[in-house]
Amino acid sequence: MNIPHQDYRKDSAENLIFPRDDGSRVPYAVFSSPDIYAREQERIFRGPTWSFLGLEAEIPNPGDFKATYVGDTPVVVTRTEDGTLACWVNRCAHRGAMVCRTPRGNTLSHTCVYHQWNYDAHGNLSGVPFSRGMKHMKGMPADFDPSCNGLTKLRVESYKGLLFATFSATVESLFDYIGAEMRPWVDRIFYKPIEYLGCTRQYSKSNWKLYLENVKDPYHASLLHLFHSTFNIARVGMKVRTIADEQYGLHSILTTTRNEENMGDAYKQQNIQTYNESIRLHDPSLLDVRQEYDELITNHIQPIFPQLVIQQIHNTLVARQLLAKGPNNFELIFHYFGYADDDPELRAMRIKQANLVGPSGYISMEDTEATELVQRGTAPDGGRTSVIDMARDAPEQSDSMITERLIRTFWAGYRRLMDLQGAGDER
Amino acid sequence: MNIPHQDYRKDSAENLIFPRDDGSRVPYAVFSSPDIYAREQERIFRGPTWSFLGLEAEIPNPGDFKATYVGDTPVVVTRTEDGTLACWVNRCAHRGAMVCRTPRGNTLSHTCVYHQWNYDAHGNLSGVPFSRGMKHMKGMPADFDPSCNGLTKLRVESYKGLLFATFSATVESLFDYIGAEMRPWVDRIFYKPIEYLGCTRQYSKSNWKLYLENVKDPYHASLLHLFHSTFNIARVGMKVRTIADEQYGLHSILTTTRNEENMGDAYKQQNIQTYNESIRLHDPSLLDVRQEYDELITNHIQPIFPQLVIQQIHNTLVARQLLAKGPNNFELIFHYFGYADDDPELRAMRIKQANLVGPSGYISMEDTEATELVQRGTAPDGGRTSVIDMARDAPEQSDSMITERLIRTFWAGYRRLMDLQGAGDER
Amino acid sequence: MNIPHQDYRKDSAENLIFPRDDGSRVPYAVFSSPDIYAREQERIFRGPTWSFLGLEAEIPNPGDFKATYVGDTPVVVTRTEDGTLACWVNRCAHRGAMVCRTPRGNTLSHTCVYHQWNYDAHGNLSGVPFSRGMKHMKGMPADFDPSCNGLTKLRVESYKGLLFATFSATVESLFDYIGAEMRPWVDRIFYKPIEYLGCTRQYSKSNWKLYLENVKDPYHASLLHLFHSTFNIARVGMKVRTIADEQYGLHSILTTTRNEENMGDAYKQQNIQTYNESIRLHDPSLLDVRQEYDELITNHIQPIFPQLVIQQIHNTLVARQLLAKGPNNFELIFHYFGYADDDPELRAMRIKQANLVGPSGYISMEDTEATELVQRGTAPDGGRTSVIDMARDAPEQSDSMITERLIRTFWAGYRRLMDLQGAGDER
Amino acid sequence: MSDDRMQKMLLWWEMQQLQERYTATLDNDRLEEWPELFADDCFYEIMPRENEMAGLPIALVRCENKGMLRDRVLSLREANIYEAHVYRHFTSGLEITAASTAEVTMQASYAVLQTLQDGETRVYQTGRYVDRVVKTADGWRYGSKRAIYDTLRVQTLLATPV
Amino acid sequence: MSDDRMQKMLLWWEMQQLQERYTATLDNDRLEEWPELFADDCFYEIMPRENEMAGLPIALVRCENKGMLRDRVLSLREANIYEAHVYRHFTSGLEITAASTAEVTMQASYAVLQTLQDGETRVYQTGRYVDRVVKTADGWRYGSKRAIYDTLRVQTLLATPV
Amino acid sequence: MSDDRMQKMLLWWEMQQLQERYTATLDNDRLEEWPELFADDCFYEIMPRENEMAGLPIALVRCENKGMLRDRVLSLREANIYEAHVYRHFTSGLEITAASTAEVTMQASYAVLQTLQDGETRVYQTGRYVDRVVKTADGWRYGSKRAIYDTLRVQTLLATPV
Ligand code: FES
Ligand code: FES
Ligand code: FES
Ligand SMILES: [Fe+3]
Ligand SMILES: [Fe+3]
Ligand SMILES: [Fe+3]
Repeated sequence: MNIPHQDYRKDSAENLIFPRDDGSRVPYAVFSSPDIYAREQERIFRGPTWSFLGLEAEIPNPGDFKATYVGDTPVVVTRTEDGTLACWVNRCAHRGAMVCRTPRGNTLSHTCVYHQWNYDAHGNLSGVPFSRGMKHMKGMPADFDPSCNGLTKLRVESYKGLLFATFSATVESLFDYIGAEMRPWVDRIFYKPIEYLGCTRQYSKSNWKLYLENVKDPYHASLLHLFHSTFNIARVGMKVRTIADEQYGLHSILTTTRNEENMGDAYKQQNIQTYNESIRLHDPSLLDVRQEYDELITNHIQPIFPQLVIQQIHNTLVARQLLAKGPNNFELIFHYFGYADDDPELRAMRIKQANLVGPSGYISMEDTEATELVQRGTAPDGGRTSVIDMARDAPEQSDSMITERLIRTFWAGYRRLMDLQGAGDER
Repeated sequence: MNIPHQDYRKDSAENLIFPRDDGSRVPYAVFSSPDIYAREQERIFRGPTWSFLGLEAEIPNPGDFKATYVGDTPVVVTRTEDGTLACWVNRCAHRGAMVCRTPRGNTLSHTCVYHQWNYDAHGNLSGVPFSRGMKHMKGMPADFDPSCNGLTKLRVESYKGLLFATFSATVESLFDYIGAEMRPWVDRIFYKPIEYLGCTRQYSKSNWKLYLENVKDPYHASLLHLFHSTFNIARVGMKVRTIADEQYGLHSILTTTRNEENMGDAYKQQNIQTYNESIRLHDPSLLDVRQEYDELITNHIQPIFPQLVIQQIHNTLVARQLLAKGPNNFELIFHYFGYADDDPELRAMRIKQANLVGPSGYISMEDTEATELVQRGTAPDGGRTSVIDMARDAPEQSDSMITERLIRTFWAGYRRLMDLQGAGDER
Repeated sequence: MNIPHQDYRKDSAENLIFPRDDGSRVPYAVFSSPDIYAREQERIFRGPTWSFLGLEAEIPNPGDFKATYVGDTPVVVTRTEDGTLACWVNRCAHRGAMVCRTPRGNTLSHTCVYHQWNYDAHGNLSGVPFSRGMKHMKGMPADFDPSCNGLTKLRVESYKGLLFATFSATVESLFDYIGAEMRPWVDRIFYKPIEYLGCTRQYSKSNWKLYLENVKDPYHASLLHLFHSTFNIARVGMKVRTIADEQYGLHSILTTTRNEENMGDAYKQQNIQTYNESIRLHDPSLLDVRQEYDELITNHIQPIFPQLVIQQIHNTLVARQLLAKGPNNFELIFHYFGYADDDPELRAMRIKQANLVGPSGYISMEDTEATELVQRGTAPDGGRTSVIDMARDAPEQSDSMITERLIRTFWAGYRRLMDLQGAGDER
Repeated sequence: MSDDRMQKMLLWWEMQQLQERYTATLDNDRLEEWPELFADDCFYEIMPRENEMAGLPIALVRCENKGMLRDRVLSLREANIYEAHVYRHFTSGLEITAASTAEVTMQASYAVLQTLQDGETRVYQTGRYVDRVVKTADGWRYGSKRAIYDTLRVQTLLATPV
Repeated sequence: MSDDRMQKMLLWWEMQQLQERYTATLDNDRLEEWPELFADDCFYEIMPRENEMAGLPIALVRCENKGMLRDRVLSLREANIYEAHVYRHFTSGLEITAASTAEVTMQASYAVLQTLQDGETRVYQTGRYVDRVVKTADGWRYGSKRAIYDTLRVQTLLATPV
Repeated sequence: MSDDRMQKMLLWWEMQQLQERYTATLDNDRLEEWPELFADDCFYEIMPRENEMAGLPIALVRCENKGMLRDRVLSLREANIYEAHVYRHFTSGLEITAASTAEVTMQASYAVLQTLQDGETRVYQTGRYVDRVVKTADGWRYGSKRAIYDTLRVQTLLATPV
């Protein structure tokens, strides 16, 4: 035992220390401490962030609604009678019952089943049975003001059809929250009307931030996901791009673009996976790609902190919603879409390529396996830290796949937002 | 976010505040905080209260016993050789094993399986194998006094065949605990010998006090339970009575009595449920009622805090036992009974009318659905409060179904018993 | 309620008191308090103890490995290329994933699936993909030292083929840890090469220390396990031997040896189990015993704290591994073995006699039933204590089956190791 | 092959088919067809094992005639409030305990797995069906069906028949 | 006995045997045989119930031909990383919804219990199979098999077909 | 219809009936009948999958003859202490791997759901039965039955045979 061992059960937020300010050492307790999780609800999900809720295309018509979560608070997002959006906490103002009891539906009038208090789509209280009493029986008291007893409303905004909400009265607009660095990449995908194609859901026994690490990690791509290399799918050398947003450092974009250089040899040199040359796909049409955008980007992975990951892989388009479910679990909801003007063949390609991604995706199923392995490895020893060093000497290098810079940037930003101790305090 | 938001994870009993002394605002943390739950075990279930255990009719003969709970402590109630009652904690005095391993049975001698320490029905230690040793082998030490090493005994009393126990040496007699206001209503049901007809059990993912709120809430009856209105069952106007006990305010009685006035119109005016006139029961005999008592009470719902709810609905008679199972769950055991002198037809009516109540009851199944909706709605935000205002301006009005007065009285009493902060401390 | 009742939810290690220094009164909170459990991880499993991992016979060849636990930390024990043993924490030095993903296997090279960091059998970091970058892309930083970033290593030692590991740099050698009193008894069983015959696993909803109490408790044997007495299997009087180690008091040995005196009458005198003389085994060959050792010991039960129990019952030989799984559960893994030179008939006898022990054993299945009864009985009332008094007046009597001396010695040692309050502090 | 064996197999198959149809009806939310699997004169109940063992009469659900079966369905569809869910029934150990040309008595083990709105599936109930099957003009129908359940703790509520 | 009843029983039995063989193939890790239970021209998908209900096309797994079935198996065996596990399938409520000499359509409830490396067994998924079975030279084979699953929350990942 | 198909179906049915009877016997606590489902010369064991895979001989329960089966039952009834419980067995994927007029070998998946005194039902064990069935004067009986279980972590204890 050469490495000094921190008192690993004192996992309170106060005791937690990030030993380096660059985000390259993360105390494992952030992945399992209930105290950290509670603080995240306050400082992140109820703090100055915008949480992704879904796609406007899921609720196109007045009255359409969807029940989902901001952190662990149940909320409903809905389209009102005039087509505007509304979002409110799914908890009756009376005695606290969940008002909306189905994941999706259409109504402009939401009635709590317990005592039938009724709310309009905006979350305003519009009816309280027997509020004025009946005959000799008294109703609600004189000082009861329905306008103060609506559902708890959240600010809701849409950017290019992506729905977000916030509890914060002070956070900047969604436009500014996404920020100048990230917006062009959101625009790249959401540049024309989309068609919602369905969703799949995955539940992982691991902390939600492990999934964010994963989508900021180009280093793992070819090492964990062996589909391409196993099937000898020639991947011409990829040009990589990694950008974090300037303001928070919590959003990021990672792209890989085809170019002419062959990377296959690089793998062999590293000895990381030997090809079995005889294995070939029976139906390689799964990997057909139709070029849709100017730049031939095959992977576009863009987390918008804390609840969204925009993904384009080949012709699959997905908005992944990441929901924390206590410190030890997360739920991931894949919202698949195409464009409204897709021709039938392109639409069919997207449906077929869904085999590549999601809970059973050929090149994605390993991600939750990995995050669960980290959860199990780290939970018993919260005082130890990860070692996030790849390309630490080259903090500005943004065209490398061999880097953990986005992860370091993420943890530095997370520590600030959460107001946790850094190296200065420790040393 | 207009409503100020309390720090919702600091759910310790010390931080909890009831912002009004009248019980009309309850911080949601009381429904999910582990610290509150632990305090309830001390201050309520091990404090100055009597907890309901079951019916004498379940253990009519010497040696009959029943294993159940006072709060989360397992206890056994039994009839001794001379017909008196005894109740003891189901934990061996030796090394702590549960002694009684079946929910019901008959014996006057209880033997722990681990080392066969033996207890009589009173819980006295009557045998310790090898206590005097054997040959050269020593047995129990000289200072071991069997009379000090019996099972932990509870005070047990019966009132009209209802069995209660308490850990408290100081609480008044059961007779006084039930109190002058409540006793006549207990007497109304338990005025002659009963026949035990069986039980059903229900487990709900919600806090036990949500169920007590529910049985003190005439306001929800016609709004949550739609069986009568859906089937156009003419319910002649009901006279309502709500009474809380004077001493604690934690027990209560709620009755509805048939009178001549038709309430159907009132519903329609409130727009709360439109009748589909074509829906009728194929077999309306389920709703036949035989008048058994002077006053034609169709609903008698009487919680005796903390573990009992006496119920008469039409001709069904039930003693419901409410068992807290951690902060987030409760078990509800319905003990159905009739009278020993029921004629066969009346007995058959009770058996048939059991369809109305219990875990599958036509007019009751919604209650646990509602309490679970509240649990899920309130758990993420323990600092928020409910708004329990119906008829708050008419605190003395005891003949109204449109009221939450019993619930307010309950919370005011609960706060005192639990010694939690009230408005005075906060402001 | 004669016995004063401690505040039963304040189960923190600081509040816990052992009211007697002789170990005869144990506060029940040690069996369910999360705080105690966390302290055990620090003071016991990461402290100055050696934890049993398995048998050398499970990993005979270079590269053979087995994944298991020290306390709740996942570790791997393996045989290196030169036949020596190694043990390391199963958590990648990079970002914390479990490296080894199967319970058993053979390899001299362990690769983490996440980014393919590679370790040799000793746990040294032997490869980091792209560590030197590729083309323009930077790799690991200049200050990254692979020799400081291996897997966390444990000290590992074998005694007579039994594998142990420790996190402690200061604890004495395994030889001395087992100690002079215990070694002869380990030697008695492991005196020649063994053959590993397989394992079974049992999961119990009870605290791990309840199992240690059980294997230090000759008093329960004939009282809980009724197989012999039920089937009128004449058990000639047994000579008993109980020895605890001098240094810690946490290890112990319990033997029973056949002699000529008949104990059957003693049972009858105690009235603890009346024989039904008509019940006989159809196939009594199950109980055939072949004498293997000089002394005709039929039961040899030897816990080596904290994770091992060596067992010989008739001709069955088992090394039981005890794994704590949180405060409320343990896993027990029975490693069955014989001797490498067993003749076929003896080997067949061992396989057949496995019916006697393990999760379905005729004379053992009751043990987890008992520990679970204790868990359920004690969890609601952590402030109460057990009464461990049998033969308390005869602390030196080591030839008695009617004694709890080994249990008292255990608790006294446990309290010291855990640094918990004793009587002196209290009084 | 012996005609007797064949007859026995056919009878078994017809009983098995009735059970399978029962399962399919409930699992695919065709509740309105459910009463039609019963004879006109029929009995249905869901009985806790503990009451059955103790000879106590109270059931969770008790339908004394076909009208009451239909009323259950109608009430579920129109009046009662409960969380939307899916059941999957599994039966095993079918034993024909008596058989004539007009009536068969049988029993079987059953399990019901339930999925709620959160998308998780749990074991909801196990128990034993004790059935009397009668020949009607429409084929074999339940004259009496009793579901005697082991899972005494009913989770939340029981709305849909098992 | 009527020949018609017997024919029906035989058809039922053949369908049942195909389902049983399907179960045995997957439960005993004979994945390479799994595509052989399908006709040459075939379709297989694992579809969330919510998408099915909403008429949305996205599936968890979608194989549009036999090559794609084989590719799934090959990828599982050679490329993908997931925790080793055992499945146990149970089916019930088999209903033959249409039948000709060349083709049968049917549906059934299913449950999959999964055991992972920790040695604990959990309900992994329930749902409904909707199958089209065709007569081939090798006997009855699936022309189309759709597993429409209730358990919308896929635990961790779904690697092996259900 | 071909007589061969019919013979196959009959054989399948007889094997299926034996499995169903086995289930019914254990699920309805008729343990004393359980040894009678075995031939006089018989073998029964409950074997962890990991030992089976590794070729290791230790079983959880191992009865080498009918007397040992009876002793298990007797010990459960008279000597052993364990929590009262109910089992429900479900089998699927029955495969007949070899058949003669005197002996059949087969295997099937199984699941056992268990309900304890708290009234909750849990998945207790899944696994695979590997059976040898022999023709006796009393009909088909198990010559050998092996339950190779996936659920390596036996919860609390295993008292009643599976
Ligand atoms: S809780 Fe919603 S209306 Fe009462
Ligand atoms: S624990 Fe009860 S006799 Fe020992
Ligand atoms: S976590 Fe192990 S290689 Fe990255
Ligand atoms: Fe990935
Ligand atoms: Fe109600
Ligand atoms: Fe023992």
